Amino acid sequence: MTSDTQTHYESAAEALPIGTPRHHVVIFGVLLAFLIVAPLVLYPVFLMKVLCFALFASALNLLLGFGGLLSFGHAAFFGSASYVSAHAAKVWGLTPELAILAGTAAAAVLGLVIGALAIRRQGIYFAMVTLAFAQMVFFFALQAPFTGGEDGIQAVPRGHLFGLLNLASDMTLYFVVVAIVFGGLLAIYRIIHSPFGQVLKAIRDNEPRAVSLGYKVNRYKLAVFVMSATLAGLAGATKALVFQLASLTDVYWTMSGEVVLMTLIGGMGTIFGPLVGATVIVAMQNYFAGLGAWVTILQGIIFVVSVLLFREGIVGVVARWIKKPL
Amino acid sequence: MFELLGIPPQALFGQLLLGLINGSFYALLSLGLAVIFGLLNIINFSHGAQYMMGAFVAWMLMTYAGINYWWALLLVPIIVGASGVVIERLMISRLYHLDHLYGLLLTFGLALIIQGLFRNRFGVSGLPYAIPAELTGAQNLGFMFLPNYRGWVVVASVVVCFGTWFAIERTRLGACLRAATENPTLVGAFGINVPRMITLTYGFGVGLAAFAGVLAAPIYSVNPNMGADLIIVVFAVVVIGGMGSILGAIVTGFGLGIVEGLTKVFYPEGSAVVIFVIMALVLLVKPAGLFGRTA
Amino acid sequence: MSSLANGTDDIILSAKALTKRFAGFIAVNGVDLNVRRGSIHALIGPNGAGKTTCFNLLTKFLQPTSGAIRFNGRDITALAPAAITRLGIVRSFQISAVFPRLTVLENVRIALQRRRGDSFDFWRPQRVLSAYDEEALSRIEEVGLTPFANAAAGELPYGRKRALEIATTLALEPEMLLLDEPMAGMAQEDVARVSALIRRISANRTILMVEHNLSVVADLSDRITVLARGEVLAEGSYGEVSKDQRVVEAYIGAGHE
Amino acid sequence: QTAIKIGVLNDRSGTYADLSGEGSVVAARMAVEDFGAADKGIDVEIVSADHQNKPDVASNIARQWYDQDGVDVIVDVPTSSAALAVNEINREKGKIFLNSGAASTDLTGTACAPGTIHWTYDTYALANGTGKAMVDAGYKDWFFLTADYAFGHSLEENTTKVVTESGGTVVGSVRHPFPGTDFSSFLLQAQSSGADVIGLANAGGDTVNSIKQASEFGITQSGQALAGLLIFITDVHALGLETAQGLVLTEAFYWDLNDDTRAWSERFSAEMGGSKPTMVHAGVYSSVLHYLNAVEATGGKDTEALMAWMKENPSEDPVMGTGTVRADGRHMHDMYLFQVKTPAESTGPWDYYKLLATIPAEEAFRPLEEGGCPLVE
Amino acid sequence: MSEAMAMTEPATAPFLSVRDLEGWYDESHVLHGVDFDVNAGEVVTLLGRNGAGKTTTLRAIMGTLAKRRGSVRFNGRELIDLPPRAIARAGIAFCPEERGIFSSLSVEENLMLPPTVSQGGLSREDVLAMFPNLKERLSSQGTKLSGGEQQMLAIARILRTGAKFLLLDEPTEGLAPVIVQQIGRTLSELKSRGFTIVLVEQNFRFAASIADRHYVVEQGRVIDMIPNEELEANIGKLHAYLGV
Ligand SMILES: Nc1ncnc2c1ncn2[C@@H]1O[C@H](COP(=O)(O)OP(=O)(O)OP(=O)(O)O)[C@@H](O)[C@H]1O
Ligand SMILES: Nc1ncnc2c1ncn2[C@@H]1O[C@H](COP(=O)(O)OP(=O)(O)OP(=O)(O)O)[C@@H](O)[C@H]1O
Ligand SMILES: [Mg+2]
Ligand SMILES: [Mg+2]
Repeated sequence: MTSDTQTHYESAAEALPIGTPRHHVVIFGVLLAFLIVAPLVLYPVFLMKVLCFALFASALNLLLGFGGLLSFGHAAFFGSASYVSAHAAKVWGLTPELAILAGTAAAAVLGLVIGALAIRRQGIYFAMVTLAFAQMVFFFALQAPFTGGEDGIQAVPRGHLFGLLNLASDMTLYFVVVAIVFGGLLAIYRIIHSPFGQVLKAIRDNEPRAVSLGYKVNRYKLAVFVMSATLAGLAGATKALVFQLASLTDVYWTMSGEVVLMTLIGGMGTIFGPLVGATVIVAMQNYFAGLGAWVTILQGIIFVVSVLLFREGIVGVVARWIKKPL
Repeated sequence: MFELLGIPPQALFGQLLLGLINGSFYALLSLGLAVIFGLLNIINFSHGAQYMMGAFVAWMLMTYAGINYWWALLLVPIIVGASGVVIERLMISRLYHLDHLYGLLLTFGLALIIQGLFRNRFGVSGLPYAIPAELTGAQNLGFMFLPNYRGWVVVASVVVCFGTWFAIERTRLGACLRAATENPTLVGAFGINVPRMITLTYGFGVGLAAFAGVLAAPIYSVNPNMGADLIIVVFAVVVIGGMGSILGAIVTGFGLGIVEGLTKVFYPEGSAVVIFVIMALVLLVKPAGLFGRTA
Repeated sequence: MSSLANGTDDIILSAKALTKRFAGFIAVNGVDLNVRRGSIHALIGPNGAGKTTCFNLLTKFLQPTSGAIRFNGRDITALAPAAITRLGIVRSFQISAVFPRLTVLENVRIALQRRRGDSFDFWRPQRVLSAYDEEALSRIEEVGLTPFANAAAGELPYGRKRALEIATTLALEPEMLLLDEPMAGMAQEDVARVSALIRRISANRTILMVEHNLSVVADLSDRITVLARGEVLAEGSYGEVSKDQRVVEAYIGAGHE
Repeated sequence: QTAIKIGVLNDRSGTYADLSGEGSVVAARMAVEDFGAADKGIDVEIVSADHQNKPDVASNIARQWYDQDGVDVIVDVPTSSAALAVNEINREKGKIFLNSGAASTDLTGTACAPGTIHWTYDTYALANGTGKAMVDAGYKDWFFLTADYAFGHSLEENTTKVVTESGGTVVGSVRHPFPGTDFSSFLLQAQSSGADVIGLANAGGDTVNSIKQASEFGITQSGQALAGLLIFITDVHALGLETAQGLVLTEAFYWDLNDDTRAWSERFSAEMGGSKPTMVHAGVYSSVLHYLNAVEATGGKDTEALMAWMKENPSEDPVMGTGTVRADGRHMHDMYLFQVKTPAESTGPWDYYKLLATIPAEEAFRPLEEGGCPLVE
Repeated sequence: MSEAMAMTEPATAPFLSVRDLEGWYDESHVLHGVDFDVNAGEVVTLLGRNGAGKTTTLRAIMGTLAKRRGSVRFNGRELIDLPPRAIARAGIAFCPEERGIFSSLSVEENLMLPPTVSQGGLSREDVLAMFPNLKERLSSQGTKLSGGEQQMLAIARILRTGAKFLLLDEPTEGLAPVIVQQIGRTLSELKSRGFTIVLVEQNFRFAASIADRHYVVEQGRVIDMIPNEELEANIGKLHAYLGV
């Protein structure tokens, strides 16, 4: 340790004005470039699905990886936003951007209510409480008059962005989705690397110490819970427009489990992990769809293997190799 | 005829009794979860899948080996419990030094695997399992027609719940278990094999789930999804009762069965959510649950 | 108890009849404690005497069963832990309390952030925090951790973690510091360094500390309260209490004379 | 040389896997064989996928099939929500959708689409057949056990209408959570209502469990009848005759109707490990055959031309007999009212039904003007 | 040389021999190489200030300290890599500083909890005769006992097991003098019954009354050994060690 002293200091001096690490900028740039050319090669609807789930998983990761809170009921926010935006677009005839906004706002409000109750407990209790609340939301979605029961809300019009740009074409919609999701990811990146994010990390690391420094930790936890719910809602609302459908799948507890799986195999608490995780899982579901129940089994196996052997997730492992945070 | 809240009293008794029967399943399942949580500090998400395995193994014993219900009631918990022992040894035991959340995630994955395998092999339309001949028929209780088998479910569940409670609260083995939940290191330093005890406890908890599965086989269709939805409700029961409390699990299980039964009469649409609503209320007032100790 | 006559206006923190009852067990029983402004006050006593519990009560990590706590003349018995900190009482923990995955610099900055009140700004880049670097580095310098400013706190050796903890605590500029066994687990050379540090920072602060290392206690403290089985056994200067027969028996160890 | 790609989209692992699933693929393949596609220079490929009874999965697959994989026609699609989702994609992409598996009348009602044909059955036909027949048989007072979601509600509504129109009354109903496991409480309420018949406005596992528990609580033995409003032969098979006996139900097909159906079912069984085809399988066969005839006749894959041909010409096959396709996409054919045999009456496995009545097509299905299909105006 | 040592003369190696024992709590290094021996039938104390590492030494011997290194030979057998239960089965019993009375167990259950590891342990009746206070409280909840009674219970329950080698961590801590005297008598009686005892004590006046030898622990090392008979002569040195 003492022999490292000097090097520590020098790198310290160099890195003192903390900014965005250069390799993060590079990765975001490459990602954006990839997203721009990708639809030429890959099926844009598939890409949009990956993007929506990447945002959803990143939102969960904000809470789990950076807030240290495992929500097992995040489908509640994803799903309710998807219902609200579908309803707004179809029944109220709102333009897509307003419909998405409405869905996102609904998720935020729901996040505030559930969060206020759930953060009273920690650890597994928290997980179970969020799960149970999500189940209440599920029953609501099943029975509420406007959700269409198990049919869901179908034939949602994609509409015209700002009343102008027709989104019926997959390509046009694709770039709108890229803009939304990329914006969402940047927002998460900013939250993580903000003064608030620093406090969050501190609370996750050592909650009693944060309290002893005078932080009202519950407010921070609630804030990050609401942010995470809101972003999950943004993902759900966008997904509803892409697939023109809001359905019970979006609010069911397996969806909550799936998004945890994405985060886990990508790498909890890494910035790019959830993207990778979402890509892997969505691709798997897409290309192995013919295997029927084997998809579930495969997911289960991935869950078990990652818990037992790869707790750091794919990106976590890579980050360890290259010795840089990702 | 006088009525109670708009329902004839006989009908109400009938409904209370039915609630108690459902409560029997909640109690057995939440008891298993509470036992496992108490000693391993693991939320056993695969509990529902193991309940389903119980029903399936009973069906398989019957179909492939001609083993009847009564033997199944004895053998199935042992067989499924043994699978639990293997799971604990191979997987769960590697997680004790980690955050408890990993236990939840691992057992969640296991639940997916188990359910998927059974779905692949048996489909989901459900398999028939006949009520044992000794228990067919019903008793006319005046206010209702009680199938003998349902009566037996209540009796069996009360006996097993009480037996488990007795074994844990009143025997030497139970004393070791309780001591190990308080201070496993010291219990180990007395020469007791705590890891083996933990393994067997997991096996026992899983066995309880399987037992409930065998009890359920003749009345609900034997189906790979039978545990998946039930387990979420049982989680809520456990949260309401107070995690890890044996008595809490039993009392809350039966109690909520009755509450749910009454909801089915007065507001059937709400019967699926009533438990979650109660859970939210309980959490507001007593975050540690009705019987839980505040950490 | 002659020192009490010095006038109560000098008392920064006082506890009256402080009692904490756990299910069927009284951990702290009617403790009266008066800490004079600007002093280093030590709380000693056998294991399980209730020292840590007292700390928890004073900082409201535990709610007293009965009794009153006053700080600067104000009754703080009903306040929440975070509010206590905001009033200027900051504690350290018996088990080391740093944020292990943050760097040393970030650890200290977390404390500064709280004081400056921008910790809810989730829309601003982290870069704004570099405004604190100068002050943070000077705190780090004070405890001799400058070479480690960018190392993850979790990787520091034990003694340095304690030093970091003190630096973080000091960054809050507390009026009063509560240190729970600051020397526990420290190597001998660290003990000397941290002792010197405590003496240095005590210049314009009040310090209440729990410590088992009697030579440190003897060296640093102006006044000592001895707890035993939840009650105050004796109080006075080191010279006074170390001669108190009950203290010798209960704590320092009998067998001599 | 025309190349056709048929997508069989259904439940391959869930509740409806037995009544649709692989059997529908087999039925489609049999249709291709019987049509003699190879001899006629039409190259037919069949693909299949599992929609897990989820509308989102179904719409995803449909979209991808049309966009990427060059599928021309989607067949089967049980589960109303999934069928409606595919219907929308189909409308958007201007392709053909031959539904056999789903129940919702919306497919030929408010949601009807130019390229969609609803082939085999729907809730109206089932409710109508069973409801009317039961009332006519003297079961006048009804109590409904309804799954508490859109499908259950509409099934109850349809049946209520038929029952009251035929002179019966509805004395009550109770809505149970969906999916449910324990129905005893609701059954007890039904019992104490004193109704003659309990209408099961639910589906799949819920129906199976309700029937099982009704028998356990002695409800059928005590004289109340059960009417299954959506029940398939595979459900009866799972329940066993002991439990299911006496149940009255409506279907579009039964393997033991005539020599043709027996012969076809024999071939089907040979490929499916002995299980008999359901009406959904029959519908898939019949609809694919009609489609291929249209392809041959029009000589191309143009959706409009194909649809026009299919609606103009009657369908004709040994399995479902003759039928016509109505302007709203409803395939019109006779329906049958069956009663489940007692164990004593049955001669062996799959010998489950006795025919009570044949319901003529015009009576079985909802009149064109009542559906509110925008295509019709 | 004491009688006890004379008795074990034929055995060449000491009963327990600790060499280079190191131990950690997480990353903090607490034991830095502890060396000492205990002969059969002896009572040996570990003296030292608070935090010197006495408790940790006992934990390391017992195997309940997760991270440890060095050598602990007992009765000719190396224990350092064994789990606590195997060490207990080898015949070492441990009475922890915090007593470890289980609150969810009754006094009786607490007493009967440790399993028998070898023949020749005291019977339940012997134990209750030795601690008459416990006899009246058998059905109360363990932690409802007074501090002194809890300490008696903690000692009592390891006497039943048949282990003849006892590790007692501050058995007199926080106890009233009368009880301390009683425990002193109990320990003497145990010694006369052939038990070997390692005693951690703050109170060396008490220790002097029963021990054969004293080891002084400081900063995670044994820095000195003082035979009991030379205690008076070395009292000044000892005071310096203990900082009094
Ligand atoms: N949460 C609690 N519930 C029950 N008893 C408790 C609790 N916390 C502490 N105690 C008990 O209160 C007594 C005092 O504990 P405390 O931690 O204050 O001692 P201490 O003087 O700080 O000791 P040490 O020097 O070992 O740190 C102990 O007997 C302890 O077991
Ligand atoms: N659980 C623990 N985690 C971290 N450090 C610990 C722990 N227990 C003890 N320590 C530290 O290890 C060192 C040795 O402690 P130990 O308990 O062995 O001392 P001791 O000689 O028994 O003292 P005492 O007279 O207070 O009982 C002390 O510095 C103590 O603070
Ligand atoms: Mg303490
Ligand atoms: Mg000690």
